[in-house]
Amino acid sequence: MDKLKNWLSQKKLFKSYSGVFLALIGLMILFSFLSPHFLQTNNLLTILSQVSIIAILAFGMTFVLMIGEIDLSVGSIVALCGIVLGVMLSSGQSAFVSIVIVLAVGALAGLFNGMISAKFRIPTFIVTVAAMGIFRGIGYAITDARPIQIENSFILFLGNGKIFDTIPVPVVVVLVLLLAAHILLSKTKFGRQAKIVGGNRVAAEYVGINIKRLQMKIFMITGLAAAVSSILLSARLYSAQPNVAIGYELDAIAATVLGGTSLSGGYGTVIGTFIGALIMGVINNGMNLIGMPYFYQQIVKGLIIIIAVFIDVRNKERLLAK
Amino acid sequence: MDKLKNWLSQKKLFKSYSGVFLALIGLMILFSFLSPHFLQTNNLLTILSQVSIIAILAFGMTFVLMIGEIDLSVGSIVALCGIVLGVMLSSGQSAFVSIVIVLAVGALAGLFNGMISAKFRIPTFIVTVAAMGIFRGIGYAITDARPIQIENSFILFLGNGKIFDTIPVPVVVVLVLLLAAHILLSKTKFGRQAKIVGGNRVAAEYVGINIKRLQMKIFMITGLAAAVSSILLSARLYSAQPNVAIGYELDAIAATVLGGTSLSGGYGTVIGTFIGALIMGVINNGMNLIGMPYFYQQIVKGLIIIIAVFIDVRNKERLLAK
Amino acid sequence: MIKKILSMKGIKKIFPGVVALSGVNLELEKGQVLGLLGENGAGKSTLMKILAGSYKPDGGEIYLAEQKVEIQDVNHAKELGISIIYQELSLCPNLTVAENIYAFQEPTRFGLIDDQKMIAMTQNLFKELDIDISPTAMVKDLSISNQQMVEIAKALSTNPKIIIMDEPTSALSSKETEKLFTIIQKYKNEGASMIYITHRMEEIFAITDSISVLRDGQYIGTVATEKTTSEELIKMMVGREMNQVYPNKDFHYVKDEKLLEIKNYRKEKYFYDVSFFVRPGEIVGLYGLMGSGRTEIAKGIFGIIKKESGHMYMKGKEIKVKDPFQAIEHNIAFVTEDRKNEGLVLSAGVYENVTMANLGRFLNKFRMIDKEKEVEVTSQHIKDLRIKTPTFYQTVNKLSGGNQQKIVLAKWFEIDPEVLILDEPTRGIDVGAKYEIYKLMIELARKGVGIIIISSDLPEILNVSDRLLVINEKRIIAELDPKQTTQEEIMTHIIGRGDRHGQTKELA
Amino acid sequence: GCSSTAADPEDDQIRIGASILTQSHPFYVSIKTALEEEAAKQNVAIDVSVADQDLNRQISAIEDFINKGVDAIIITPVDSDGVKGAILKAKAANIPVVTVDIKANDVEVDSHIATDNYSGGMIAAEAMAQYLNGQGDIALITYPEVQSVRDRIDGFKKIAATHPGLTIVTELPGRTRQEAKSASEDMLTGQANLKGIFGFGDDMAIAANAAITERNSNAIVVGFDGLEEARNSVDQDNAFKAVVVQYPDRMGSEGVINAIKLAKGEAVEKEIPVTPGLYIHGQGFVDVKVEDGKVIVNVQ
Ligand SMILES: Nc1ncnc2c1ncn2[C@@H]1O[C@H](COP(=O)(O)OP(=O)(O)OP(=O)(O)O)[C@@H](O)[C@H]1O
Ligand SMILES: Nc1ncnc2c1ncn2[C@@H]1O[C@H](COP(=O)(O)OP(=O)(O)OP(=O)(O)O)[C@@H](O)[C@H]1O
Ligand SMILES: [Mg+2]
Ligand SMILES: [Mg+2]
Repeated sequence: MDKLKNWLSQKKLFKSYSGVFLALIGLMILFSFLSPHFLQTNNLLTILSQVSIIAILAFGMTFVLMIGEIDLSVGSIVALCGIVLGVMLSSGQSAFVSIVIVLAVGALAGLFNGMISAKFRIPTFIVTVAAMGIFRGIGYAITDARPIQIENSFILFLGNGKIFDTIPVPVVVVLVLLLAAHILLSKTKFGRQAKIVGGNRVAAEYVGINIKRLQMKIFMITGLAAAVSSILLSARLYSAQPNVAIGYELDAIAATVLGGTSLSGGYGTVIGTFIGALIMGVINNGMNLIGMPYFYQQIVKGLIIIIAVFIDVRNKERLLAK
Repeated sequence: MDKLKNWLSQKKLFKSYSGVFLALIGLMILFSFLSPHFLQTNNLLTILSQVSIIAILAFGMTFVLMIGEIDLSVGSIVALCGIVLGVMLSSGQSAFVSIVIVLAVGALAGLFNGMISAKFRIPTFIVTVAAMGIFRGIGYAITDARPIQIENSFILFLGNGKIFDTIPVPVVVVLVLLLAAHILLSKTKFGRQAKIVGGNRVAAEYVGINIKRLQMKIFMITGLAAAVSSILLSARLYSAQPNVAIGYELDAIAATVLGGTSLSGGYGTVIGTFIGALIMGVINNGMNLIGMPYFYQQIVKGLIIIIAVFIDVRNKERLLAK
Repeated sequence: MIKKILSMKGIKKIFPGVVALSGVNLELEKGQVLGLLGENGAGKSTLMKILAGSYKPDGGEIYLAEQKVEIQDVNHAKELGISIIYQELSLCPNLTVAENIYAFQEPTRFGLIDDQKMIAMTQNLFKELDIDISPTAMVKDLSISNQQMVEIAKALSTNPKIIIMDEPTSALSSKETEKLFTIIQKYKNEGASMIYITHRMEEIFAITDSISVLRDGQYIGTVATEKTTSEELIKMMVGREMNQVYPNKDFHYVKDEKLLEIKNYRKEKYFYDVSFFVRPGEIVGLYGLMGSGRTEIAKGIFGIIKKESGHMYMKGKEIKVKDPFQAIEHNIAFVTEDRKNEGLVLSAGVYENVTMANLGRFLNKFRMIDKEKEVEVTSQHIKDLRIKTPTFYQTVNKLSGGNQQKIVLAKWFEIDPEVLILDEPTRGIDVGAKYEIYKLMIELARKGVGIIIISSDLPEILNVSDRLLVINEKRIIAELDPKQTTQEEIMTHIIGRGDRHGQTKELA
Repeated sequence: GCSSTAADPEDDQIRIGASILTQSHPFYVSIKTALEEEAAKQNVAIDVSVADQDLNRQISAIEDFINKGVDAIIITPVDSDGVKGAILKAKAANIPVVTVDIKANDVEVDSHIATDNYSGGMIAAEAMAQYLNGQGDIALITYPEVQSVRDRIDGFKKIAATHPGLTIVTELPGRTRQEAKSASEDMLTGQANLKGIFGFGDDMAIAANAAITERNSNAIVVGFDGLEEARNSVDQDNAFKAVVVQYPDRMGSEGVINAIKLAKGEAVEKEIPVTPGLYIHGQGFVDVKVEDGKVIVNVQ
C-alpha cells in the first residue's frame, strides 16, 4: 500500500489529476458525515456499479475530446445497441453471438460518425447531433418504441451478477476497461497519435499521421464503448428500450472534463475521467442517501461540480507555481 | 480595378453563407412539392414564429461560440425566466415591470456563467452544464413544478398577436433582434473584439482587450436572449412552466453551427445562424405537414442536417477554388 | 556515383487568387548545401512543402537520384529520405521534448511505447548535436529558441539524405546559429545534402555552396557562392540595385530628455534591477543570448509580466502600466517575437489584423466600425511595407511567413506609438523589406518616437541602434556605443559575467 | 468492519423510500404531494427520489434505498419492463414494493395502485366520437416513448375504430407544451378538415386548444389527466371540450397506506384499480363506465 502510494506520488502524471482526486476525497468525507450508510462496502460497490455505464462512455469520450472533437450521439448509440441486443436475444441467438453483433453495431455507428465527419469535413458536433436523432430514431423504428425484455441469464449476470458474492460484475468490467483504455491512451502509438493530433493538427499532418483514419478509429472506440455500456445497461434494466440513456452524452462529457481532459484537445487521462465519473456518482448517491429533495439535488449537484473543478484548477496552478 | 476587387471580395463574404442558403432553398422546394400547404404565406409565417424562440437563443449563442466558448444553460435560463415572468404577473405587476425584471434575471444568470468561468478559470462547458441544473432547479423550486397561467394581454400579444392581422409579433421581434445582433457582431468594436478573442486569445490580450470582461458581457447577452425567448415562449404556451425548453441549448448550437459559425471560435455570422434556425424550422414543419411518422422524423431530420452542412462545406470549397 | 541527388523541373503551384510557383527549377548535388533565396512570398516555402510531400504540385516533375518520383505524402517523402524543418514551429506543446522528436516514430516494446528508450535516444541525439535541453521537459515550457533547436533535432533524427531548412535561424541567436552551422558541416561531411533558406546574407556566404533565387514564383537563376556577391544576389531577388542594406540615421535623438524611463523593475525569476531610459528619436538596442531575459523585460514594460517592484516614467511623470491596455493607453506599442501565437489572428483577414490594436480610431459617428476607413488604412500599410496579399480580406494564415510578420508591424505602427518596443521585428523578413522597415523606424524616430529593439541578429542591432544594452542572466550588464563596439567586446561582457553565474544562481 | 446493513439505531419509525418518474409534470407533483402528506398524517418518514424519466437513475435510487435499509418502497416506474431488476433487488433484501400509476411487468409486486390508462384512452375516444357525431378527421398528439401514453393511444384507437366515420388522419409527436403547439399548428395547416385533436396529456390539450383558438378553427379538443388548469380550461367556452381525469392524490395516499401495512407485515390488496373519470364542458364530472370493451357515457 505504502509502496503503491510512493510509486504514485513519484508519477508526474498522478499530479495532473490530484486536484480532482482531492475533490473526490473531500466529497466522500463530507457524505460519510452526513449519512452513516455512505461508507459501507456495499454502498461503495453500489456507487461503482452505478457509475459504470457513464464511466465507460466517458472512457470513449476521453479519446474523442483528446483529438479536439466531440461525440453527442453516444446516448443514442447505447439505445440502439440495446435494441439490437434485445432483438438478437429474443430471436434466439446465443449471448455470445448477440454480444459480438452488438459490438459490431456500436463500432459501425461510431464509424458512421467518424467517416461522415472526416471524409466530408463536417464538424463532429453537427454530425453527432444529427446522428443522435438518427440512431435513436432507428431504435424506435425497430421496436415501435416498445421495450424488449431481456431474459438471457448470462447477459443478466453481466449487469446484475456478483463475483464471490460481493463484487458486482459491472465493477469488474469497468475496471478492466479502465486499464485497457489507460494503456491504449497513454502507452500505445495510437494514443500518442491522438495526443499529437489534439495538440497540434498541423504538426500531426507534418509528421505524417493520417488524421482522417485516426478520427474514424477514435469514433469507433466511442461506439464500442457505447455498445459495452448498452449491454450493462440493458441487463441492469432487464430490458432493451429505445428511450434509455437520454442526455448521457452530456454526463459523459462532464465526467471527462471534470477529470481534467481539455475540450479543445491535447490533454487528458483516462484515470482522471474515471475520477470525474466517480465524483458524479458519489454526488448522486450521497444526495439520495441523505434524502435531499429533488429540486435542491439539481442545484447542489451543479454547485459541487463547479467547486470540484475549481479545486482542480487551483491545485494545478499551485503545482505550476512551485 | 481596385474598387472591383474590393466589391468582389465583399461579395465573397456574402457567399460565406450562400451554401446554407442554398440548402434552405432546396429544402423549401422539396417540401413545396410534397405538401400543397407548405408555401402558403400563412404557413411560412407560422414557421417563422415557430423558429423565433430557437433563433433568438441561437443569436446569443453565436456570440458565445464566436469567442470559442459554449453555453449549455440557455434552455434552463428560458425556463427560469418564464417562471419569474409568471410569478411577477400573477403577483399583479404590470407587463412592463415584469419584462424588465425578466430581462434582468436573464442577464444575471448569464453574468453568473460569465463571471464564474472567467474569474475562476473554469471551462464554460462545465460551468454552464452545472448552471443547467442550478437554474432549472431554482425554477422548479419556485413553483413546485406547477405551471403558472399567463393572462396578461400585452404579454400574450407578444407571443400570439399579429400586426396588420397578418404578421405574427414574434416574427417582428426575431427580425428586429436579427438586425440588432448582426450589427452588434459585425459592425461594432464589441463584435470585432469577440472575433479577435475567438481567433487568438493571447493576441487579443496583447492588444489590450479585457477578455474576462468581454466574456462576462457575452454571457450576459446569451442570458438576455434567453430572457426574450422566455417571454415569447411563455406567451405562446399561455403559461410559464419549469419544464420547458429542455434540450434547446443543443438546438440553438446546432442552428448556429449549421449557419457556419465555428465551434472553436473566431468565425461566424448572425445571418448564417438565422438561416440555420430556419432550416431546422422548415424541416420540422415540413415533416409535420406531410404527416411523417414520428420515428422517421428524427432519422430524416438528422440526415437533412448532415446534407445541409455538406452542401455548405462543398460550396465554400468551390468558392475558394475559383 | 550519382552527383545530382535532386532535381525539380517546372514546378507549378496555384492557390486561390495566387500563383505561388510558375515553373520553378531546382537542382541539388550530393553533399552540397544549396541556398534558396527570394523575397517574402516568392514561393520558397511552397516549393519546399511540395518536396516534403505536404503540398501536391499543380505541374512539373521531381527526380531523386535521377529517378522520377511522385511524392504522395509526408510519409512517402520521409521514406525517400527527405526531412524538413518548417518555417513555422510545428511542435506539440502538450508533449515532452522526446515525445515530439520521435512523434509518429516512437520506439516500442511489446507493442507499448518504450519511454526509457525514447529518452535515451533523445539524449544520444542531443549529445551528438551538442544540444542541452532536458528530453522530459514539456515543449510549451521551452523558449522559442529552444523549441527551434528541438525542431532541428527532430528533423535530423531520421538520418535523412536531403535536409530542408526553412529559415532555421530566425528564432536563434548567434550562439545557437554557430552550433547549427557545426551540425550542418557534420552532416554534410557524412554525405547529406541540404537546402537552406534564410534572409540573412552573412549566413548564405558562411554555409552554402551554391544559391538559387526565386522571384514572384519564378525561377531566376543559380550561382556558385564563391563567384557571387551579396549585391548580385539582392539584385536577382528584388530585380533592382540596392546599394545599402541599412539606411543611414543621421541623428542620435531629437531631444535630450527621457521619454520613457524604467527604474528598478524587478520580477523574481524574470528580471532584476532593470533601469534604463529611451529618448525621443532614439533607438535603444537590447542584446543578449537566448534566455537572457530580453523578451521578459519587454513583456514587463508592456504589463504582460506583472512586475513586483519598480517605477515607470513617461516624460518625467510616473505612470502605471499593469496590463497591455494601460500600455497602449500610454501610447506604448509592442511587436512580439512569436507572431503566430502572440501577434496574429490567423483566422481573420488582413485588415482585421491591422486595425485590431486601434479599433477606436475606426469608429464612425454612429460608433460603428468604418470599414472603408479600415480598408483605406490597410491599403496604405500594404503599400508601405510591400505586403504581398491578393486582397485585404485574405485570412492571414494564407500569407507567407514574412508577410505575416509585416502585418504584425503594421498593426503596431497603426496606433501611432510614442514608444515602440520591437522584439525580433525583422524575423523572416527579406532584405528589401528590412530596408523599408528600418527606414520607417528612422522616420518614426525623426517624429520623436522612442524605439527599443531586441534582436538576435548582431549586425542588425549594431547597425540600427544608437545605444546598446547588453542583457545577461535577466539583468542589464553593460551599456555600449554600437558604433564603437565589436562582437568580441559584447561577448566578453557576457562571458565575463558568466564567470559569476554560479553566485547569481545561488542567490536567486 | 463497516459493512453492516443494520437500519439506523436511533429510530424505530417506519421509513419509506419512494421513486417518482418525474417532477417536471404537475400530475406527478400531485402524487408526490399526496405521498408526503399521507406519510406525515400516518407519522412515518418518507424519502422521495425523482428519476427524471431516466430508468437507470430510478434503479440507482432504489439501490440507494436498499443500502439505506428502508422498510418499504413505493415506485412509479419509468418503464414497466425496465423496473424489474430494481424490484428483484428489493425483494432480495426483503423490502416490500408498491407500484403506483404504472405497472411492473413480469415481476410480482406486493401492491399496485393505478389508473387504467387503456380504459382512459377508450373514454376519450368515445367522448370525441359523441361530440363529433361519429364523423370527421381527427389527429393525435402522442409521446410513444412512454408506456402509459402508448396505452392511452391504443385504447383511443380501439374505440375510434368502432366509429367508421372517424378517421385518424395524423399522429404527431408533442412531448412538451411547446412541441405540442407547433404540432397542432402544423396539423391545422396540413389537414383542412380537421375536426378533433386528442392530446395525451393536459399540456398537449391546452396547446392544441390555443392553436385552434388562434386559427379560428372549429375543431374540438379532448385531453387526459384533468388537473386543475385543464379543468378550468374545459369550463370555459373554447375548443377544449372534455378531459379524462385521473386521481393522483388518491393514488398517492393509497400507496402510502399500503406501504405501511406491508412494512408492518399486514396483508393488502394486490391490485387497486382507479378508474378515470370524465370532466366535460358545462357539466363537470359525468358518470362513465367501461364494460366489455365498450364505454358507456353520455356527453350530450
Ligand atoms: N495555403 C495557402 N493558401 C493561399 N495562398 C498561399 C498559401 N500558402 C502560401 N500562399 C501564397 O503563396 C505565395 C508564396 O508563399 P511562400 O510561403 O512559399 O513564400 P516564401 O517565399 O516562403 O516567403 P517568406 O520568405 O515570407 O517565408 C505567397 O503569396 C502566399 O501568400
Ligand atoms: N512559457 C514559458 N514558461 C516557462 N518558462 C519560459 C517560458 N517562456 C520562456 N521561458 C523561460 O524564460 C527564459 C527566457 O526566455 P527567452 O528565451 O524567450 O528570453 P530572451 O532573452 O528573449 O531570448 P530569445 O529572444 O533568444 O528567445 C528562458 O529560461 C525560458 O526557459
Ligand atoms: Mg517561407
Ligand atoms: Mg526573446
